[in-house]
Amino acid sequence: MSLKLENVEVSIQAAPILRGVSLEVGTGERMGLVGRNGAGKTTVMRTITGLASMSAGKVFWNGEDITAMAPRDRALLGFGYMPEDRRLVPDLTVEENMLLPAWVNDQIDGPKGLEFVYDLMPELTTMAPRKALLLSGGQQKMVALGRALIAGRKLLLLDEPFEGVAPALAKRISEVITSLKGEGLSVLIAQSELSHSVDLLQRESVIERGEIIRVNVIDASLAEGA
Amino acid sequence: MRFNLILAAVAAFVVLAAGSVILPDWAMFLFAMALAKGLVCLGIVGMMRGGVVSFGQGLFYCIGAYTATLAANNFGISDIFLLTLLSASVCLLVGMAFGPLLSSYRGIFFAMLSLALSMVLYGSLSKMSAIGGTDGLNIAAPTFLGWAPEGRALQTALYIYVVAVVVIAGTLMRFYFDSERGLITLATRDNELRVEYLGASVRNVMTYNYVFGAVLGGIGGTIAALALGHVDPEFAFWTTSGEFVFVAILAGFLSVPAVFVAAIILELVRSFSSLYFPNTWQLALGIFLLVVIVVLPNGLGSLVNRRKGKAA
Amino acid sequence: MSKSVLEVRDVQKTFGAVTAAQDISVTVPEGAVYSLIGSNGAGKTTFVNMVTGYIKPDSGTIRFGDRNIAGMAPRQITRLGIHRSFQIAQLCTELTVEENMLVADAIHSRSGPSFLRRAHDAQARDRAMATLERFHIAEHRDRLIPELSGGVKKLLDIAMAMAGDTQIMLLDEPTSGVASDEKFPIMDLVMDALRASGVTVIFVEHDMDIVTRYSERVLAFYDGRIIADDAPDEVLSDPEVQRYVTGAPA
Amino acid sequence: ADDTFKIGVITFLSGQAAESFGVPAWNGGKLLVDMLNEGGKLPAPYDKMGFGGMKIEAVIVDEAGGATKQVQEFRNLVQREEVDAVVGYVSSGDCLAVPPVADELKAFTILYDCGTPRVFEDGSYDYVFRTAAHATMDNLSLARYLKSRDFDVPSFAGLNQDYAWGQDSWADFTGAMKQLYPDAEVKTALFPKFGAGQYGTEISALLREKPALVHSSNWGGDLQGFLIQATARGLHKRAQLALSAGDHVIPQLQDKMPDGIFLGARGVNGLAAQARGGELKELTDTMWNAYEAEYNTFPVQAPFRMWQALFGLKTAVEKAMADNGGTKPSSEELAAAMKGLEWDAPSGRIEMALADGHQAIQPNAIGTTKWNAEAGKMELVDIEYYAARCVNPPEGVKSQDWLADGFPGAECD
Amino acid sequence: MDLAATILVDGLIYAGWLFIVSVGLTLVFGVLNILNIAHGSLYAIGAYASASMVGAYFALGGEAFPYGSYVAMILAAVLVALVLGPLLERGLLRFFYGRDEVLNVLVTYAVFLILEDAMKLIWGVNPYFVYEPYTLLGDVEIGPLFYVGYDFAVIAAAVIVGLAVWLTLNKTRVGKVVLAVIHDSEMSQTMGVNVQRIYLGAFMAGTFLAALGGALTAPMISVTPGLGVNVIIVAFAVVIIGGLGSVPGAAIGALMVGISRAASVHLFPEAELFIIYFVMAIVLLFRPEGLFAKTQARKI
Ligand SMILES: Nc1ncnc2c1ncn2[C@@H]1O[C@H](COP(=O)(O)OP(=O)(O)OP(=O)(O)O)[C@@H](O)[C@H]1O
Ligand SMILES: Nc1ncnc2c1ncn2[C@@H]1O[C@H](COP(=O)(O)OP(=O)(O)OP(=O)(O)O)[C@@H](O)[C@H]1O
Ligand SMILES: [Mg+2]
Ligand SMILES: [Mg+2]
Repeated sequence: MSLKLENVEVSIQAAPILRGVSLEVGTGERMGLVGRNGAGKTTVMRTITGLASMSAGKVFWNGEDITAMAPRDRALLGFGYMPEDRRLVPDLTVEENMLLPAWVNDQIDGPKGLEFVYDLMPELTTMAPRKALLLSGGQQKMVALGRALIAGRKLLLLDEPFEGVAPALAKRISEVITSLKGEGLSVLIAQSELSHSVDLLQRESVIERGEIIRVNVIDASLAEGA
Repeated sequence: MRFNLILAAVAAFVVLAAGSVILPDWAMFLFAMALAKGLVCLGIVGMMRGGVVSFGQGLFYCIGAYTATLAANNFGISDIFLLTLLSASVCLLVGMAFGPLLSSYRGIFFAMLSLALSMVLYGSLSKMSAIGGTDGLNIAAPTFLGWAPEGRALQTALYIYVVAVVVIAGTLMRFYFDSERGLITLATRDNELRVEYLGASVRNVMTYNYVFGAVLGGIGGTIAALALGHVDPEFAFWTTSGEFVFVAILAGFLSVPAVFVAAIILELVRSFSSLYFPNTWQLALGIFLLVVIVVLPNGLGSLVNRRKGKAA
Repeated sequence: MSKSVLEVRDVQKTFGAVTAAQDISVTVPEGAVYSLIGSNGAGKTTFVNMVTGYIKPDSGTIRFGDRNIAGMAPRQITRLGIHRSFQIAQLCTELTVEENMLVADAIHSRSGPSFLRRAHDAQARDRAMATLERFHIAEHRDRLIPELSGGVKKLLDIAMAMAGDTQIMLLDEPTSGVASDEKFPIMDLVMDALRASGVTVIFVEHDMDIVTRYSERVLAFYDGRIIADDAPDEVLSDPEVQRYVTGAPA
Repeated sequence: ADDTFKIGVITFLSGQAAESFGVPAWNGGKLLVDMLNEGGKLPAPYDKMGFGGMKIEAVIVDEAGGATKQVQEFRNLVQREEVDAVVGYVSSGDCLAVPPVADELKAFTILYDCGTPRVFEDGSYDYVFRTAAHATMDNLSLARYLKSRDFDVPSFAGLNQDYAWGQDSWADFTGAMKQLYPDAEVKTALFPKFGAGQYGTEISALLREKPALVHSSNWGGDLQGFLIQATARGLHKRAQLALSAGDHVIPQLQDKMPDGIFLGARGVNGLAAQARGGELKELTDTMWNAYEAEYNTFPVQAPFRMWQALFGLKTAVEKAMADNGGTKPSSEELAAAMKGLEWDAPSGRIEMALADGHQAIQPNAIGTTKWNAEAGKMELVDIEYYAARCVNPPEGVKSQDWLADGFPGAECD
Repeated sequence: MDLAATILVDGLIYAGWLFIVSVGLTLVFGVLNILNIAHGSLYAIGAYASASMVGAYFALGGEAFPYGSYVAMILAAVLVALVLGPLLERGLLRFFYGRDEVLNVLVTYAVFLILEDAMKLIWGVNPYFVYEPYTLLGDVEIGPLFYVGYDFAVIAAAVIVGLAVWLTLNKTRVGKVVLAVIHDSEMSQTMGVNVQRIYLGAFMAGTFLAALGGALTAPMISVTPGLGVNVIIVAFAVVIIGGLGSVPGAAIGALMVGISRAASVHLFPEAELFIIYFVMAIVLLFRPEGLFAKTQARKI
């Protein structure tokens, strides 16, 4: 279950946004994508989901070239995407929002996913019947994460998942993501800050002005020792 | 900057006025009508900059036209300046009465409410047989400060008058669009919440634009009535208003001259297609429209006045 | 301490079954810097919204100076000198960054916005540029908003809120979405500017480093209530706060 | 060129009025133009080729789009296309808007169809003529028909389209009825929107009010829809229907049109003209047969009015040419020739008797519908013909005043 | 029968028709965010198609079983949806998704103009009649008044159509997926939704409903050019009154307009022309976004 980007280039209106980004996320690996504002993190995420139109480069999933694959078909491969700006369906309830991917994809077991998410974020249980449109910013973030967790059976793409989330909850979430490793799920997390648990990530790619400038290997044992 | 604008206005006047020498009679009339309608559309463009589109601008077009006609027929006023002033004042008052009410509506609701107002006027005029009902009224040719031209002289005088009004109104509106309040209008279109939280009144912005649109509509209506020599409730019918909206969108809200160019193009296309395709002129017009929309989705104005920023 | 500028008394707000504010009482002295922390959905933004007029409290009073501003329109409250920024940046999406600043500038220009004065007038542009430069976003000045990354939007939002004469500034999560190495410089910048003119500041924040560094006093929200209201160290060591908001200390 | 005479024709090619008026009128017109251009196809005095030997060329423009558009198109026709004469206008609004421009441009213009009396009662024009009688005669004839057939009218109601045509027709009809049936009670006056299509509510109102007679000046789709819905609900059995201008829906409705409806055709047009016989039989039959052969349906009122306009124009052109020595007449010469002119048309003798020779009067007829099952066609029975001066006001009298004063000077046989 | 009851019955009959005409408009707006001016033309095409189909049905010996003409009418509407739906949606409208609302109005206005003449080219200007289905269901006598059974069938059709659309949108997963697409088509794609199919489906459903409105009206009118023009504004008004995109809103809007119109015809015929605008203005005065306004997502 590995994801590979090869020399991806994206331009918007002739302005280069990504300039030859290469990136690999191994099976079960938790990879970080860090960089300053405007570095291109979100654009990398959108490239992987198929929303950004690439001008050059390739995207591989398990060795298969999915560069030309439509976003919808990528979703069916088991990609779960949590966008930076949440993007819930306001007229649906919290629960329906999270179930939506399961409705259109038979491979997803909706009820089981829900159970898992409620376990992880019990706050959502009480919100379940509320319409998504009135939730607070952080609450929406939780729902978007829950939705991505249900949809993403193979690859989780989380764009700034902790932004605006209270620290107590952020901690809990990163613990859970860490615990997912046994299930062969690959995770890519875009972040503009690094203050969260060092356990969370195994490696991180640093992006600057649309280029990956280096990849750090994070040694959890070192961190613990320090 | 200011200087450039005034220079451009003078140049526009000269170019347009030259039409009175070059253009054949039929074209001069067509241009005069198009420019008069363009004034109404300019008002819509002003509103468009604030994010609303009035589908009822026929209201003011019609009020202007009827005010002039009734004043001419009942009080014998024939001076074009007086008539224009009178209609503009009436429309100003009506605009100020409805403006505050409409200013809290947006999008399609604004469009439909303004349409309802103009349709009520249409309906009322249609029922008033005393002033011609649906058949309307005729209005005699205007005089110009006591001068009463006829034939080609009349056409020329009317044409020069429209051109002068258009250039003045266009210049003033350009001043407004470029002004601080003009920018706030654009901001309102994008994000009312932000504008309110900066401490400006969104309703105020909307009301001003509506009132300006009203006055321009009234002036356009007056000139159209005088040029045609005839008014009828159709001036307030939704298809008339729809045509104004059409021109406004065709022009886009970036450029003032584009509004008048669009108005002229529409008149020309319509006139020739109804002559050459008497049975399928609507089809021809529809195809023309689609082509324009596809080629110039931001309106004609985008040809000359691209918003900067895209290429940064 | 100096006299209070903002006095919130027994404010209640419910949305259907959700209680977003329950017996909220806060007194903010002039020139103070307060921060609001709390779990997600605790009612922080609701508090800001009520003070700035977006939401009318069900009951209770909000006094600014000697008038009750509860239920006044945002515009009126803004004109009184209470400004705010937004959790989700509120920008004019079809205008450039510079024009967004010009809008703020025009509305706050001393004689009120004019029908004739050019918005893009050289002086106004210089002022706008100066502000953008201070916020390190001048390089984006000719870009349209949708082209901006999240962080830049956030900064512009704050920059716009800071135009004009402010007495109280409410910042809703000013640093969320801002890259970590920018957070402190930005806060320094904002706070310096505000403190220099004696502005009272209330900011909502999830980053405890920011909270401890910049605020004099912290209000911790949970479930529509204020569960702690004290100096930062005190609040952050409160067990309830640790449990619901900050998480157990590492 | 001097060997062709170019006419601009304006009539409805789209919208509601296309089917009932515009298209059949120009179908008739085109037919006549072709016949004239060929020459010798018609009985004297119309046996000469074209207009005075000139070939007729027609430029046709759609009348849809409102008076504003028509004024512009008129200017285009005259100034850009340089037509020698304009023949057109079904809509009253257009007929009111165009004449001042025609005079301004000194363009000879024939209004061929529209009905409002206001054109020449409220204005006077040098270059504008109307070759059809105005609408007052339609409703007065209907009232006279009731009287002459001793039809009892204790009460009546109206259903008319909500625009000048419908409003004026109803005013004329009530005006005439006040004179002829002073005791008749006016029940309800309904004015459904033009093009409404749905008359359910109106029919309920009419059924509830129980008037003895229902008057309607509706035309086209509005009339057809009303008739279909009214007959389905039995209105025609509970009240006498009187349609002042309804003959043109016969070819389409056929047996769906109930028997016993009193029906006018705005002149001795269509079935009434065919049934009339007399001196004009040859001319009428020639046109009738040619039309039927070409279009597979019989001509209703609209082509008749187009014919009377074109025959009038031909007569005027030829008269002017006789006066000026045979050259193509100018607008002034045409106007002089047309003024007070009389000529024969399939619809009867047309006299430019009103408005100082600019407004025609013509005879009228009202009949009763009767389905002839054997022949499979609708017939008009019990037809009464009215002389032009019986149902049209005399020169110098406004039609509203004439009705209000009890038709002084009416010359009925 | 007393006046109130007559007004109610007349109002209901008119409302039933209005609702069928409007519900497709509201649906298309709700899903595609396009205010479809060409809806009126689709209505007219439905009427023409229905007239042709029913005509053909009887010409092919349908007399033996006249009720089959109802099937022919519905088939006509289906046919219109199958042909024009994909043509317009795939061929044109999809290029304008997410663009300015008014621009889309203009696009559909152009389509309206084109279709108006296209109809003339296909069916000519002569009217079509298919009165058979109108009288087939017999008379209904209510007090002293006769109604045509068909009128009540139209009410029934309106109820069925309304329930079907409402249930699909609100009680099925498909409906909820549609909601997601309406709100954010891009995000829906990344969750695996076949957005194109939803758009196409919604537009075809809207086309079908417009055509059905025309098809059901065809038997009681003469089908002539220009039929669609008047329908658009009325349908707009109903949809605005009810709140754009709301099916129950369209139903209540249709009822309000239907009944006030009937009341005006019976009591105060002079006002009939204004009544629809009057109702609309009153409703908008108190509810600026119509009766069932779309809930706005929280912005701050
Ligand atoms: N529609 C667009 N048009 C032009 N430029 C764009 C557009 N969208 C994004 N960009 C530019 O692309 C660059 C990368 O943006 P992106 O959103 O990927 O950054 P990011 O790393 O996610 O930043 P942040 O941490 O602030 O979210 C930015 O400089 C941004 O201005
Ligand atoms: N307009 C509204 N309608 C209904 N419920 C609302 C509304 N605004 C807020 N709420 C609810 O009130 C509660 C408090 O929301 P608020 O936005 O104040 O939270 P917050 O503390 O700012 O959270 P966050 O840190 O996630 O931004 C939440 O449960 C929210 O869903
Ligand atoms: Mg980002
Ligand atoms: Mg918040």
